[in-house]
Amino acid sequence: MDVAAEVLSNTHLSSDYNVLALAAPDIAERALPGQFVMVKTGDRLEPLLRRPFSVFEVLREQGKPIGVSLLSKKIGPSTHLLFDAKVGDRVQCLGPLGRPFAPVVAPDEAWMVAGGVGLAPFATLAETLRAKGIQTTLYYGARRAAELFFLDWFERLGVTLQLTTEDGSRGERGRITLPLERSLKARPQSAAVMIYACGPEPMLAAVAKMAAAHGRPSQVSVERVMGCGLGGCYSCVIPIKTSEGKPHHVRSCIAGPVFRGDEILWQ
Amino acid sequence: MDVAAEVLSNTHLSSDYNVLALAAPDIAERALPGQFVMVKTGDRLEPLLRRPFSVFEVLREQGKPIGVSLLSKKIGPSTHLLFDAKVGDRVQCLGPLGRPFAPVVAPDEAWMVAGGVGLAPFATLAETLRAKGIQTTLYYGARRAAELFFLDWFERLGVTLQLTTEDGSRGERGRITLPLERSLKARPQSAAVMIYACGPEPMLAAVAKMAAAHGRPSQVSVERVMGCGLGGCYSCVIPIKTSEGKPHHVRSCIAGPVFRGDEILWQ
Amino acid sequence: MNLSVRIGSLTLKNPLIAASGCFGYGTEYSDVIDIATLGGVAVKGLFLAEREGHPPPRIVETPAGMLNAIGLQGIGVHRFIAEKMPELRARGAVVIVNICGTTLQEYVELARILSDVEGVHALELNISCPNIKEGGITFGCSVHGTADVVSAVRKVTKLPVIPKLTPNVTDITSIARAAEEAGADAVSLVNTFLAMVIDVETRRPRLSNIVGGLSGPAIRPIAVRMVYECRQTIRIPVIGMGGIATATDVLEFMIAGATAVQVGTANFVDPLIWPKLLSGVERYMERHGLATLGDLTGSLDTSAREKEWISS
Amino acid sequence: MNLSVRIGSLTLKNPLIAASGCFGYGTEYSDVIDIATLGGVAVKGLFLAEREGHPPPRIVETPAGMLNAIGLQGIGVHRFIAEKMPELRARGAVVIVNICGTTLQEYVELARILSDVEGVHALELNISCPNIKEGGITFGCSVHGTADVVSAVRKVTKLPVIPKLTPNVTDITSIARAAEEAGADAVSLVNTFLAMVIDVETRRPRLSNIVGGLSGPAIRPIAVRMVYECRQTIRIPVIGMGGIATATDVLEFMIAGATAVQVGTANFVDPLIWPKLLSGVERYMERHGLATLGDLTGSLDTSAREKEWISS
Ligand SMILES: Cc1cc2nc3c(=O)[nH]c(=O)nc-3n(C[C@H](O)[C@H](O)[C@H](O)COP(=O)(O)OP(=O)(O)OC[C@H]3O[C@@H](n4cnc5c(N)ncnc54)[C@H](O)[C@@H]3O)c2cc1C
Ligand SMILES: Cc1cc2nc3c(=O)[nH]c(=O)nc-3n(C[C@H](O)[C@H](O)[C@H](O)COP(=O)(O)OP(=O)(O)OC[C@H]3O[C@@H](n4cnc5c(N)ncnc54)[C@H](O)[C@@H]3O)c2cc1C
Ligand SMILES: Cc1cc2nc3c(=O)[nH]c(=O)nc-3n(C[C@H](O)[C@H](O)[C@H](O)COP(=O)(O)O)c2cc1C
Ligand SMILES: Cc1cc2nc3c(=O)[nH]c(=O)nc-3n(C[C@H](O)[C@H](O)[C@H](O)COP(=O)(O)O)c2cc1C
Ligand code: FES
Ligand code: FES
Repeated sequence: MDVAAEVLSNTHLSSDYNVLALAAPDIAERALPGQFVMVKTGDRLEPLLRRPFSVFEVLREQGKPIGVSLLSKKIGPSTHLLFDAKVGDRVQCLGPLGRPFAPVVAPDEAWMVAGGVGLAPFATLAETLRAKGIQTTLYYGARRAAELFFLDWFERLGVTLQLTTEDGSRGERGRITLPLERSLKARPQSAAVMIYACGPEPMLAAVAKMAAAHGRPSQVSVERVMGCGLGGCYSCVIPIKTSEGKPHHVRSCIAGPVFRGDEILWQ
Repeated sequence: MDVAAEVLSNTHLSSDYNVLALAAPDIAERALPGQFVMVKTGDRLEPLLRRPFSVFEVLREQGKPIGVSLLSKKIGPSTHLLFDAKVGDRVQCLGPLGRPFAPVVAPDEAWMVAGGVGLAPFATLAETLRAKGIQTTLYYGARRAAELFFLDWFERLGVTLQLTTEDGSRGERGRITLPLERSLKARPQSAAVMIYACGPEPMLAAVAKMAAAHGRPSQVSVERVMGCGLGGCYSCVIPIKTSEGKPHHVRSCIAGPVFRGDEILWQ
Repeated sequence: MNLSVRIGSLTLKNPLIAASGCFGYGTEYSDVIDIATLGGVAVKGLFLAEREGHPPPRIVETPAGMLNAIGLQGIGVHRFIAEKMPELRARGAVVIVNICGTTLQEYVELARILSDVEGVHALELNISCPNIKEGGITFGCSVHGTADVVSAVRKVTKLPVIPKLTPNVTDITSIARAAEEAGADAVSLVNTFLAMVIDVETRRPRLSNIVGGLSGPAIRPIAVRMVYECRQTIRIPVIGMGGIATATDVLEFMIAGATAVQVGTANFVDPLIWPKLLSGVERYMERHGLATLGDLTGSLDTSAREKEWISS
Repeated sequence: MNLSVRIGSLTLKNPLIAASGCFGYGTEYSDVIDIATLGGVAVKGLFLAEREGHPPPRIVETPAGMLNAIGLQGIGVHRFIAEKMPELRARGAVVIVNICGTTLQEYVELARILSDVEGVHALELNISCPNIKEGGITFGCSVHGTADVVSAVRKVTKLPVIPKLTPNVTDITSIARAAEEAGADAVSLVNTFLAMVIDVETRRPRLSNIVGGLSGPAIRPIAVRMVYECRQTIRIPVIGMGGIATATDVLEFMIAGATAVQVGTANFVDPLIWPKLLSGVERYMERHGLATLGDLTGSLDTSAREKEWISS
């Protein structure tokens, strides 16, 4: 599904974060939490390749899906163009793609661990989980208070927040793995919990290992440089543990981006 | 003089012609009729190179020069960007460059021959000539009536118009060399006239030869693909007649773009 | 309109072939487009055995291009035949298998195995992968190496044999001629240009493999020149590629001398590019009153250019 | 900050050199910038005699690059010395003369003549111009040809001798090594890639010469790889070029192994680029606490890359 999606709005959250609302009913209708779209900004040769972006929100009008939004952080040419996009511009979106998060069933709890722009897939996941009445907590770490976004939105949804910032300007100072580890220690083994994580890979590795150490399952959404998003180029591979021990490279665009935390051979 | 000139206005004259007004006081102050600027549209790699554009108008506010305008015809990436430029955008302009037209002195007459977008250098030349009270005629040919621009403006300036269109929708049907030749034939040798020409090269060749045949001097502004506009790349050369007979390639960006019609060895 | 072209004994319904390594095994794209509408599908380079390839990062974008060092990760020829060919057959794809060997024997072995497989239409010999030492590049960079591989494979298969040439050589025409004389049915060119990108902040290569292969529009003018040179030198068909992203680019390669073309990088940018390229070529043929693509291939007019009235 | 670099006996105040053919004879730019602030000025390729070069069109833009076939139009060495050197001397430019010959003798003759000219700081041997047959490319494409030209010129001059290598070869390191062994003080690379562009509507080449040389950002990743390879192979300085358009690009070439760099195409896009490149390099040096450019050249770290917390 490749759509020349019209920009409905472009909200700047900070000097480098923005939320881009795109008209794409067909993608909106099919998108599941954790899936992504391959985005081509502009019809020029730079940037040449598409870039993967999680579906942040599914936009609805009188209940029916009309589009999706992207939460983008400026780091290079594509994200600059997304940041500068104007209402009415068109952005080419291919998707939804990839393996989504698998929601848990009550009474299991859900803990979502987000690092920076890794928040993106958790808005739709939270909606799905809360709709099923699942106890949901968001562990959310960023560089500073000004980069913790949509806190009220998650709270209104009934999501419990656990915040950290690297500079201590909001929530606990340090990385998000601190409060997560405390909670894991505190929680009785009898009470089941699924840990979802998205963010920089070292964070994902830490979370996955921590979850495993406490006997908890985890699902992590990995970020690999993707050339095609469809399984065609083999650029996006991640090493998976195998029975024979030696790692096996799987394409994170089609086998992922969501993996079981204990599947991945973390470097 | 390289200026990041702000777009003051962008007037679309047709589906492919536009006039772009640019804030560039220093260029405006120094620009002479027939000179050009090297324009870089956008900070991307495509288009990579600058493109040459004649100074169309020198813009003034209470008499003092504030900028220049370009008359552009859409044929490729740069002219597309110029056509789509928005007020407030910046366009990099290097100039003014090149050898200008040499104005005649009364009582000599001036006949300006323009083909299509070749009209560009004649607005400023006409102003200069009329200011010196010189009898000025504009021979102006285009594809169709809708592509004959600024006729009233030239008339208000006191310029006599001789128009042709290839489809006969305005003025005489055919090429501009038809009325020009008639006038040349009609004019008594005693009455001096300088012929200025700008347009496609085959037209320039025809005009130059016609002028020579009737013993009239001519000045033509040639259009060569230019890589630098400063004499650095030797891409813009045009063959000039030499005493030894064998042609010599001169750089039209610094030795031109204006040449004596009889200097050039027309292919 | 008839857009079919002949490559040796093989007739393609149109000249558009998915480039090897840029279209997975073909099956990855069967939900996106009808792969039977392509002239052919050159599947990802196959060795006899499975390979894990290079560690990531494996690609990086460059000005109007991209660098890759996948390292020919793949499932090996046996799993390919067992797991992919059935679907490719069922979907009616014209399968061109891109084979890679570390030894001459391996190419021969692969050719033998694939010759008996229903639905395999041609063999493209990858003697030009720049980013693994064993990837046959040692063969592809020399006239003798190329001749050896081609004639050895030629002996064991009736399938069209299409060596894929590397552009990283002083004189590609001598390699092309060697391939022709050794019995190749066609040559395909170009593979990628050996290149590298450095992250100046970390002072590390952007690819784990340090160097990789450059593809995309950036290389197109060099690839077009090589196709043109080969067209002047050999009689067998040239399959051209390197930076094709529009129908105009397809036409440029064909006018330079290509009988068919492959599209790689641009398929990543737009997996739905195929019908767009095809209709663009059709419109051009109509506009220029050309009956067959044969009238287009190699039709470059190198006589002195007369001037046009460009700005009127 | 000290940004000086040494090329043989020559010390440049900074590593930024205007690339030959992209800066006229230097004098064309003396109104635009202070040419004495450049590390050096490689003037347009000179033959003994005057040349008219190829008929226009001589350039065409390509994706992230340009093609040129100027054909080495020039005023010849004698007029250059008489008409250009006085101003270049007066302005304090560090002049590197790019010389081209059709025969070995012509290179020697040019070297002899220029060795006695005050203000000529080095000789760059153009044995790599792709778009004229006689342009020394015949020398530059072979190990022996390169060795012959370099050693012949070496014998007749005390000036630093800098052969300029073509990228249109299978193994540039063997050519670089031959140059070093023949007594070159440095090598500069790369010259342009032989390429072509076709106007599909007219089916004619876009250049009157049919083929031309590709330059600009498009070729940068290939050029960087070649600089890196040569750095691994030879001991003499490498002067790197090919698509440099920003300070980051300058740094990329130096980290790959360049002692100095040349900028060609980008000077057309922005003739005021020089101070921008210089300050960019200075800021980088400060940020990374580097004292001299020597600490930068060849500092590529090829050890395994650890992951960064990229999106946080
Ligand atoms: C499945 C998936 C979902 C994603 N969702 C989002 C999202 O919702 N919001 C968002 O802002 N970003 C997201 N990303 C990351 C996003 O794809 C990159 O930020 C984007 O490609 C940057 O493109 P650019 O042209 O701006 O910068 P580039 O120049 O392409 O990249 C800038 C720098 O970041 C590095 N980089 C680029 N992409 C990645 C990557 N995927 N992983 C690690 N390093 C990378 C590059 O190597 C380069 O050093 C996602 C990535 C994946 C794989
Ligand atoms: C001194 C001078 C003054 C000019 N003044 C004007 C002006 O006032 N208004 C205006 O619209 N145009 C003017 N031109 C022409 C203008 O430079 C081209 O239209 C422009 O470069 C096209 O750029 P592009 O990127 O839009 O198209 P490109 O893709 O660069 O060009 C499109 C096609 O036109 C051809 N072409 C490009 N430039 C030229 C040229 N200069 N001569 C002949 N063929 C060319 C190309 O080869 C190509 O086939 C002038 C040219 C010169 C040399
Ligand atoms: C990611 C990637 C993987 C590739 N893998 C192969 C391969 O396995 N075998 C092969 O012969 N060529 C391979 N190539 C080269 C392409 O088939 C093609 O020759 C090259 O990319 C130039 O075409 P393009 O510019 O259209 O991409 C690969 C190219 C890319 C970008
Ligand atoms: C218009 C033009 C003319 C050139 N003329 C010469 C020349 O006379 N001698 C030479 O050695 N290289 C010449 N070159 C090659 C450049 O010096 C340089 O090697 C090449 O352009 C790559 O650098 P760039 O990408 O920064 O332009 C020329 C390049 C261009 C674009
Ligand atoms: S991004 Fe191409 S295979 Fe995953
Ligand atoms: S445009 Fe470069 S020399 Fe004239």
